[in-house]
Amino acid sequence: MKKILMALMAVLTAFSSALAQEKIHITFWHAMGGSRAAFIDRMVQDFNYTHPNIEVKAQYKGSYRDTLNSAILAYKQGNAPHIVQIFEVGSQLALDSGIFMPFQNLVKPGNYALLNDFIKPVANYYRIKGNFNSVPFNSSNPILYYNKSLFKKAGLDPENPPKTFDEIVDACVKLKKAGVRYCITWPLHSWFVEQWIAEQGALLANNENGRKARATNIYINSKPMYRIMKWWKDLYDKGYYAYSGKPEDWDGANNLFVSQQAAMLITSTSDVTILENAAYEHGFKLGTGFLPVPDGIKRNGVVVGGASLWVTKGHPKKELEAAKEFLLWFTNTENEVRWHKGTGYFPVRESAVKVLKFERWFDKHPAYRAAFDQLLQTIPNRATQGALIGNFPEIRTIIENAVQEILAGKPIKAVLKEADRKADQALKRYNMSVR
Amino acid sequence: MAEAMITLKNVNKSFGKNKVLEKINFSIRKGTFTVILGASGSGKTTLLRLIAGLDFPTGGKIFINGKDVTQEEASKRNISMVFQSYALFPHMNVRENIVFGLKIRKVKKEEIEKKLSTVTKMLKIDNLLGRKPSELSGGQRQRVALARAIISERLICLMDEPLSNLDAKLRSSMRKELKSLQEKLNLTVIYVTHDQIEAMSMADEIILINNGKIEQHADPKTIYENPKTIYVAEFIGTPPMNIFNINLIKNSNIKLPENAEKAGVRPESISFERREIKIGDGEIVFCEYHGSETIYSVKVNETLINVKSIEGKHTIGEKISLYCNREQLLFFNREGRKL
Amino acid sequence: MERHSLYKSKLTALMFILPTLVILIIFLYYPTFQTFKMSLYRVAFLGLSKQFVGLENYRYIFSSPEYRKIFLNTAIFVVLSVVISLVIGLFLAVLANQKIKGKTVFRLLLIWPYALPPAVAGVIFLFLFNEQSGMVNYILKHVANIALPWLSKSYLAMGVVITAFVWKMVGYNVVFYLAALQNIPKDIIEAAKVEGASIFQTFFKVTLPMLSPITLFLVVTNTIAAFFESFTFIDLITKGGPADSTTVIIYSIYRDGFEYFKTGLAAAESVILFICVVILTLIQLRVSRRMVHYEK
Amino acid sequence: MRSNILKISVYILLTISVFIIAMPVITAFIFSTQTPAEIFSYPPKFTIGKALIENYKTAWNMYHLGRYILNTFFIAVAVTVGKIAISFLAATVLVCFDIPLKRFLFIFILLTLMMPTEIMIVALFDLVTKFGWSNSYFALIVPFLASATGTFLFRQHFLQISPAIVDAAKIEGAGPIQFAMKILFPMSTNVIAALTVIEFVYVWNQYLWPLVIIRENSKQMIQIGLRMMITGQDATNWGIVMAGAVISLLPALAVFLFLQRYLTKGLFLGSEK
Repeated sequence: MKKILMALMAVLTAFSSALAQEKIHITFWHAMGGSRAAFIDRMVQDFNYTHPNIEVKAQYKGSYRDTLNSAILAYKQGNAPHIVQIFEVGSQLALDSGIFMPFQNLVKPGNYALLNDFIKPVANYYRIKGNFNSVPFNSSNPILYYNKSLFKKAGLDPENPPKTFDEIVDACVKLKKAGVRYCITWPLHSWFVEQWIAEQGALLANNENGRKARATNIYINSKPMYRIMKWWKDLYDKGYYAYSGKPEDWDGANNLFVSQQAAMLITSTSDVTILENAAYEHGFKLGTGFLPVPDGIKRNGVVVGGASLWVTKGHPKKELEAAKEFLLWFTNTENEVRWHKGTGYFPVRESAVKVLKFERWFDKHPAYRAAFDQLLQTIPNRATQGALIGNFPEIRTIIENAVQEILAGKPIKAVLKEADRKADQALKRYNMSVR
Repeated sequence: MAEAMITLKNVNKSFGKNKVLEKINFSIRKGTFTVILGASGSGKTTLLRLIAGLDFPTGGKIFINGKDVTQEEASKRNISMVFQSYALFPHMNVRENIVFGLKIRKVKKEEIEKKLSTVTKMLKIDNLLGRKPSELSGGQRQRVALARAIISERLICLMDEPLSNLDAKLRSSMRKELKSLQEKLNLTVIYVTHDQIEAMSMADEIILINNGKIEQHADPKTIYENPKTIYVAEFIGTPPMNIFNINLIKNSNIKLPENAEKAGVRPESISFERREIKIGDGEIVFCEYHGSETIYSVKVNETLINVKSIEGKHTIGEKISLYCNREQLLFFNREGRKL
Repeated sequence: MERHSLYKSKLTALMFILPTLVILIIFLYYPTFQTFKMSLYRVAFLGLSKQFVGLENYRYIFSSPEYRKIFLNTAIFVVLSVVISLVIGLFLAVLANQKIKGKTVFRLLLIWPYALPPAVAGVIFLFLFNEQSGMVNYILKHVANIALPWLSKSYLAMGVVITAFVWKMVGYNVVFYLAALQNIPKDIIEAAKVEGASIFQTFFKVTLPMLSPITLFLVVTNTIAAFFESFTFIDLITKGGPADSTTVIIYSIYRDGFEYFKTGLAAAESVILFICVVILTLIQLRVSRRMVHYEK
Repeated sequence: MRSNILKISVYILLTISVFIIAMPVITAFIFSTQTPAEIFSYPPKFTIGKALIENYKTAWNMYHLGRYILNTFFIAVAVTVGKIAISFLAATVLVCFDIPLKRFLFIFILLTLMMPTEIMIVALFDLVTKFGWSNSYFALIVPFLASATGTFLFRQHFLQISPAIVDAAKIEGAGPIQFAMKILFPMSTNVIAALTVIEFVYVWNQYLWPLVIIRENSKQMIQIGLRMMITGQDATNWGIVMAGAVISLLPALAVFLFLQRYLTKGLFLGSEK
């Protein structure tokens, strides 16, 4: 009798463990390397632990460009990941590629509250034609970081960073005199150009930044653009601005700032944590301020940078459900707070902001505040909503090439005109191919 | 008369348009040592390869032991072969080289060992078994190649100029060894060479080929004394037989055969002293002193005649008369056939 | 030519050669053919949409200044890097071929970059040539008090990429040149010396001509490597910048094909590159036939 | 006297060259031992830093270089062995078999020298994708199994082997397969060793193809692993990246150093006995 019972027990355990192994596997590709990858891995582990029937596997796929490309290639290859992290300017491309499904379709209308909880500027960017196609996850915008210790040394007010282009130049004169090697740095990246365009209330593409209808014309040869380039080139020519020489080299800029060769750095809010730690390690005080803007214009605000999470088509319903469950968990209030504190990316939910305010987080960590205030003060309009352009990654390359040519000494107007032509032509070919 | 071991019937071989062998017919008896002799390019090696089954005739038939093997692969013909370059497998040591064939044929291990020890002792290479071919001298390689051929105990052994890569001294001792080995094992050997001394000293029979055709097939004595053609006469002997126009001796009072165009006489048969026939008066233009004999080149009219003599006293420039006996003269017709 | 006794079994022959043929047909001939075909289409997102456009892709490539610049970049990169890596390779091989002590060690230390992964070279160069924190500028600053904008000036960036490529390629060239030098019969060199030729005369009049077959071979292999292996260096060090001044054809193929998803355009570029390779190979065949008399 | 000066200058030149060639790797190694603060200290330090073990550990574990090395090693061995076997067999047919169209076959194989993978990458991507290999080692192995270089080298080598060897093997009763396996193959050790170096290094250094075709990180190859270390949005820790560079260099270098003396022997068959 005992034996039979034992056997029965054994069968039952085997059965239940077989059931337990019947997990739903979800793959999640992201572009967060290094310490952020570790952070994501920890969050995913927590999810897997609390959701025994779902197994999420997170994979780092390189840069944002690489990750998006990889996803499209994978879809074509028939093994697309369920969830992909895609940078903001990849949104139209992602839509055009036709390999993703609108996230909103996964959410029952009764749960729309979860979607309405996203803060305005973020929702503003990702809601395309009234639809949430993806779940905002890591949002950021550019802010000014500065080295308070060097500021003090140069006789500048360490609590009052420059706010405009001219103020930057003024600060540079003093910093240079004080023996700072370079005054300011930021990665040679089209993202900053896009931000400065938005700050001036200007558009980057026709058809209301591609929001009303598909964009067919890129505005590179424009006054706002000229303002940016002129200032940039002046800084560079005077030896105030430095970059590593490689486009989109985030590290290069960070390293210059961290090694105190440059007193100011313009980069993403998402680097707050990293830079705070680095400043501590290298023995200087870190300050943060708003993105400096051209003089004589009204500060219009920034475009929400960062990335959102997309769900690919063609998976069984069970897996889509699991993916949805993971995404809602991953971006829930608690995790948003955790993510913000761990990295510096914004909390994208109103509720998370409330929690942080309640905890007096920003008072205790002033470095995190600039980004947040800058976002909240942004005026919602077509300019700050950001452009939707199908081949935005390619347009970015064209803009970055133009900047490099300008810095190398070519006349700004001619370069912008040529870049404008190139961009329009590339967009025309792109639009033809997706039609 | 022993049975025919190998028979070729009307064998032809051509490479493209180039006819290498034409209408080859012969039989070889069991246990004989047959030498295929010929200048380079005469087709002798091709002939051997046809017998081996490494090439296949364009026409005709080949029989071994009464069986038609014309289209048989080499491995099915029950023969062994020794190559001019020895063709030892460079990556195998002596032992592996020798027993390679036996292993391929899956002979039992103990049997292989037994045979190996017999053969290597016989050839005195039992102390070299672990060495690679590159560590052996020419003579040792030769013995290994022989051992590889012998160990298979096949009755027919084909040899393609096996001694030509050895130095002169070693070559002559190997000749004797080869011959006695053949007799001891009662092998049927077909031996290809361009060296008439090898042929004369070892062969039971010589097949002399020229330009893809057999000139003469006979034992060495017949070949030497009774060459069928001028080609054979001139090929054999050092120096070769003197061939001159019949006019040279027309005035001698002897009866010449009808149609005779040329006459031939061996250098050792010519004498400086009066004999039945006077070949002519001449002048010594060259002499080669060999110790036991001297070879004089004598210019008679416009013809150069070699004389082999035990007398070494004559010198260059000396005027001298040449003679020979009637039975020492051979006569050939216009086509070079002996009359 | 010596005659071989051949095996006749057709079945075995087929069995032996079939794997090679099958793989070559499926993975080399067929895709090459497909590339030609694809170059006549406008393809978006790797075939998610596709439309026949004839020679439009080629017309676009040849009429666009951007692509003309890419061809020019490719030519500059290939010519400079091949010439430099061959000259340095030959120079080092001649040095290492002298009768000196410890030459085996020297040789090893000269040829090891043969095994150097281009990605490793790329990553290291990216780090070394960083304009502000790189080692090269650090040393320059100390020695000559200058710092060069290595990656933001077009010709300097091209120079960095070429240097990385040459570094990787030199080992390969030394291997071949050393072997070729050792194959030159000593008596020829000695004969030249006896005739009273100086070291330099001997080198230029005797050694160099004797090396022409291997040089030709190396020109072709180096050129093909420059066409294709350059991808790694450019992807890692410059990403084609600054302002597309280091974008070569293979990098453009990758970018158009797998980043911008203009598959048809990428295929057309591939066809153009393929034609270059074919022409090069044909030249090699012709010239090498004329030069055989230098070989033993 | 003059020759002495010459010799000394040869030594000096060689030493300088050797040093310049090794310089980047030495620098990489030094920085691979430093912490970020040490690396970006100004002026830089040229001594072994504090993070030697930590950097290598991080590169190996956190950046999964261990996994990539294992993958690449497996793929390199598979391609090298397969390629050598397959091209050996093809060359055997081209030299030792009597078959029609031999010359045509040889040219057919040789022509593929003009078709490197990179040139048809778009179409090959499509094809391999259709086979559904994008997440498997097959994609990195199968297309590379046949080789014109290998076939060509083996063929040249076989043509130098005395024809009598074939004859002898036939007389001894070896069939074509036995001949290939027991005679030809062991006689080709130089070519095999040379090809091992060439192919191993080739596979080890693969970059564009795995970048394009492989989606699953756990199947990725080492050089792409190295690439992923520097393309993130994070601040790169160059010490760890340099450690990664050193790690991804060593195996190919080891194989090369181990077999390099066969390289010239195998490539220059003409000088062989």
